[in-house]
Amino acid sequence: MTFSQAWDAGFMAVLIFLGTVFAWLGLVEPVIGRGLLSTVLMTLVALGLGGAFVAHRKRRARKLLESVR
Amino acid sequence: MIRSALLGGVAAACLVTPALACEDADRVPLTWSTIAGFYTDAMADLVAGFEATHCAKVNIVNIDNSQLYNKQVIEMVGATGAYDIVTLETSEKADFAENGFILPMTDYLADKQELLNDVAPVLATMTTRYNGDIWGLPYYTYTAGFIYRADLFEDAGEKEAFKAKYGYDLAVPTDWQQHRDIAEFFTRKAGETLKGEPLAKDFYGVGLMAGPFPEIQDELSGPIWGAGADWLDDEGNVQTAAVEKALTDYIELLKFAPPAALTVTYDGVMNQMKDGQIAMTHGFFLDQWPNAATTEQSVPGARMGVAEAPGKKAYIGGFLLAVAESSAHPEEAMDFVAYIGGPEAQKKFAAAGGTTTLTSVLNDPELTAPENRAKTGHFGTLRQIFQSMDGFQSNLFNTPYGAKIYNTMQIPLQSAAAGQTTAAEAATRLTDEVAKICGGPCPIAKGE
Amino acid sequence: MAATYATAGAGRPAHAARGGGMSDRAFAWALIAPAMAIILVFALVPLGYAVMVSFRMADLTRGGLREFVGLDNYRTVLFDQSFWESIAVTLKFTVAAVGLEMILGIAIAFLLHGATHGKTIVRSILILPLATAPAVTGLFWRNLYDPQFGVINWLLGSLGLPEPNWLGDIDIALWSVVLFDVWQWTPFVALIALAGLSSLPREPFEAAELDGASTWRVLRVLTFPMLAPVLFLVLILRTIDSLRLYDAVAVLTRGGPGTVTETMTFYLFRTGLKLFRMDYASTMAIFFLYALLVASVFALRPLLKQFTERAQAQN
Amino acid sequence: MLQRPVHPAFSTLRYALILLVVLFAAFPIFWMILTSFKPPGDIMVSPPRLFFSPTLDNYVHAIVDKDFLRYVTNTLIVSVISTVFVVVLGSLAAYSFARYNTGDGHILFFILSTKMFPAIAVVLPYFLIFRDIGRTGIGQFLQIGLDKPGALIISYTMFNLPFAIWLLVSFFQDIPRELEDSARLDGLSRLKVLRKVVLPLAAPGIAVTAIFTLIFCWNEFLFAYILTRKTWSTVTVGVESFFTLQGILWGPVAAAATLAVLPMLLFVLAMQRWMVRGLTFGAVRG
Repeated sequence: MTFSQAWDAGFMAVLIFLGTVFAWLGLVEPVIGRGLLSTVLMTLVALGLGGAFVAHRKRRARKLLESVR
Repeated sequence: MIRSALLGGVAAACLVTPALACEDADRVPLTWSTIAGFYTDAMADLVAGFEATHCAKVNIVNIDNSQLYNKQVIEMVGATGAYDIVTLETSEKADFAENGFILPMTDYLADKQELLNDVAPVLATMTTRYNGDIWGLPYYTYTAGFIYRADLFEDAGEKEAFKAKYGYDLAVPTDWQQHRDIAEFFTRKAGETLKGEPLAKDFYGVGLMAGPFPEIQDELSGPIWGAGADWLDDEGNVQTAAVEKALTDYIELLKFAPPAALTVTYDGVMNQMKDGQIAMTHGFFLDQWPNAATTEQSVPGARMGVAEAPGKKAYIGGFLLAVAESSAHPEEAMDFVAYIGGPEAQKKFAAAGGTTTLTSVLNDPELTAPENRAKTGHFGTLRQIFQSMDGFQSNLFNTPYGAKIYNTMQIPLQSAAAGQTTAAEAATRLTDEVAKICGGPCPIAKGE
Repeated sequence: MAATYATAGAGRPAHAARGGGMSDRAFAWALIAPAMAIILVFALVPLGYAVMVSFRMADLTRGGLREFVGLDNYRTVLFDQSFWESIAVTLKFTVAAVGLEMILGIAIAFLLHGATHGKTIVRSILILPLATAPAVTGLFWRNLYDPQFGVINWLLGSLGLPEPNWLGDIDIALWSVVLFDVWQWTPFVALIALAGLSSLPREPFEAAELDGASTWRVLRVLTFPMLAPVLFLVLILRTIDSLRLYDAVAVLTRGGPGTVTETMTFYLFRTGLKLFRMDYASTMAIFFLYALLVASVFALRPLLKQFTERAQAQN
Repeated sequence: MLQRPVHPAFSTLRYALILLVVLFAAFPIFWMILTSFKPPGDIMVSPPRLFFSPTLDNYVHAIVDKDFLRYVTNTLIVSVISTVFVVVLGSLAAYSFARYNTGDGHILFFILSTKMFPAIAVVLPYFLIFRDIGRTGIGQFLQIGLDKPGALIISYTMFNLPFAIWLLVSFFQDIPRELEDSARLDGLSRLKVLRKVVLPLAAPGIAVTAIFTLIFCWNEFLFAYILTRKTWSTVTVGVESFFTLQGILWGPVAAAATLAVLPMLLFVLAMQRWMVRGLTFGAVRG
């Protein structure tokens, strides 16, 4: 995975992380109420989604590498 | 003619004082931030008068009225020392004082009691006092009254038609119901007659300042205070019902105003008056009298009248001169404030058409002589207003959030006037906005 | 940004032949250093300041920067009705203004392209609206739009057409601002499109003409694809500027009547510089930046891909 | 493009439409210039007057009383210097992106994203930064404090670099690589190649970028309003001195606006030739 691909995946992951946080504040929190629990949950979900995206990008890059070789 | 005679007199007084031993090099630089284009020639005279008797050099920075507040706050917050003397609207005094942006002048003015007493008491409390201190001197009052086309009100034909339609005599309205009737009566399409002559273009009963400017709440203050209510009650909450009532009547009145009412402020109403399109104003700033009086030249047969606003209650206040906390020369700045707010400068200012805040100048026989009617015709009415509104106070001017409320009120009020929301929705929206600004009920510190 | 551009694994052909690859890379980075120095300092410092302020309570007229409040500012702004209303106004304005400007601009470009003489005079007149500052001419348009004293209504009146209250009527106030923006920026699009048109090589068109292709087919197959990069760049620039619209609204309508023409940046200005709630203003700015970043990750993908591929092809 | 013989009626329609476009673009400016010669009595009247006795009072008021020419010179100085900075720094950076794909598109994206942050949220930090710089020794020496030209020049350079770089990258990429390679083979250093071969070829494109950068600097309002007070206010801020308690003095505003348009117009007309060749950058490629 070249630096450029890593940077790209990282940037998109940050956008996804922030997107989940904002969505959570706007949509989920009015439902389940504020508090430490909801904040921790929110961070976990956001990190999870971001991490999943980076992993997806890593797999795709490796698959592309094999096909080229 | 009047100005030169007066200036001669004042100049003579200047020469009498010992020539000031002060080279230009060591003149103290003072910067005064004030409203753009405000009687610029009179300002030059006032500043020259001060520089003749004080070892200072005053640099005037002109700022557009709608930007004055935020530009001055930025410089105060940055403590840049850019402005030594600032010009504050009545609602901004508490805000600047509370944040320590301006210096109290209580001690400085302690030995100048006669100067303080010369300012009309109601104006003094409203513009200078906050939290037990005195924060400067007012030098220009925009107190509101009522300006109308006297020739229309005294026309026999119109009086007869009015009496037939409404059952009482056409005269200067003493309450807002009469004001509404007169507005309806004089609204006519092109082709109908006015004073017997056919109208070339539509004519409207009243000129309203319903544009996206803070002046819309100045107009609404008259009916609200007249009904014994206020924008904020003593606990600091918006009196929603009173606001809704005043807004409903205002929207009703808009039917008798030119369509441009929704885009203009005081200068637009004056243009309409000078172009012969409106019969009268709502509660309107009397300092615009010299501007309104020119209608007698631009509209044939027109004669302008001035009176107290219906219900003897209208927007009242003045521009306060205060000394910035970050000023490098507070002492000289306070001298400047005392000079500009003092009789000598105020007399010169009144002669140039400015509306003075000192009762002595308001009563000055020479100034208020009939031949100066074009410039000082409104002084008599001003004296009446200061009497009838004596002791009046509005909570809007006694809360540190006054400036911010004043800068947001126009949005919900104008939404209702423009028909975007109903009067009730606008009143509730205003209540929510004020609660958000103050973070709950607004703290009110009585003026004394 | 979008998909990765460097083809994975292929890497760049070594071009050590040209006096050491290392000095090429160093030269390339040295070239961008001065520009990046200014951009980094004067973009990241304010952004950092805004992010920091968005996590604290900050009212300039209530003690300035105060205590840490976590995500409260974000919650307040998310549930602020005026904020969402101003976003709706901004989107409505951008779609209308940019749409009209692109269509009219390209149409004018084609009109002028076919003209034989007088092109330079027309082109210099077209630059006139651009040469004037919105803060100055916008003020003058307020005079033109005046229902009583304005020229536009006088012209309409003399033709018997209705005389609208341009800036006072809640239904058409926003379109009056759009009309001003279209007046000012359509020439910008037209001039760039015209230049693009006149720079297209002749041969493909002559060939197409020989085998009798219809004008419409030539347009679809030849002209537009070749013009696409230039027009796309103009579209992106106009969209970003329209979303940040402030001058025209501040001068023409000040957000009025009511909040009908209150765009996002005007509401942000009112919050930041009239109420001095820098915390809410910074939070809104961050939301605005975030939305634009997400949109441009997709919107800029084709243009960036073209730039990087052409840069690599030539290495 | 298509040189097919065109039906005469069709071409008269074309010129009619062009006339309509020209009228739409020019009328407001024409009316503004007309108003700048109107005496006060003829301006705010209904119906608007086309015929009146012209007067130069408005220009006298703008130039003498309100010292408007100083605002025009301030704006000219700030705009021209900023444009020079933008073009120089922008061209270097754009060449690097166009030729060496520095940062593989990511830096280019970051540069454009700096334009996406609303100026209002940035203006207060800038105000505080320039206040502090202005208080330092170098700040005073380089005139970078508040109400000093340096503050505006840096802000305008910052705000126009992104647009300039993106525009210049497409111009540079239209210059065929072979010209550069042959020059390199003749032994020219990279910098010489850039200066001797690339820049002259891209000159028309650079001219276009310069014109639009100058226009954007000339029209800017918010930064000029916040970062300057009086000595260095620009045209867009100077217009404020025509707002009076009697309302807006439309005559002097029109005169000031006309004075503000002239330098820009002369500059653009002069650069017209470059603009045409610049925007037809493809000619080299054809």
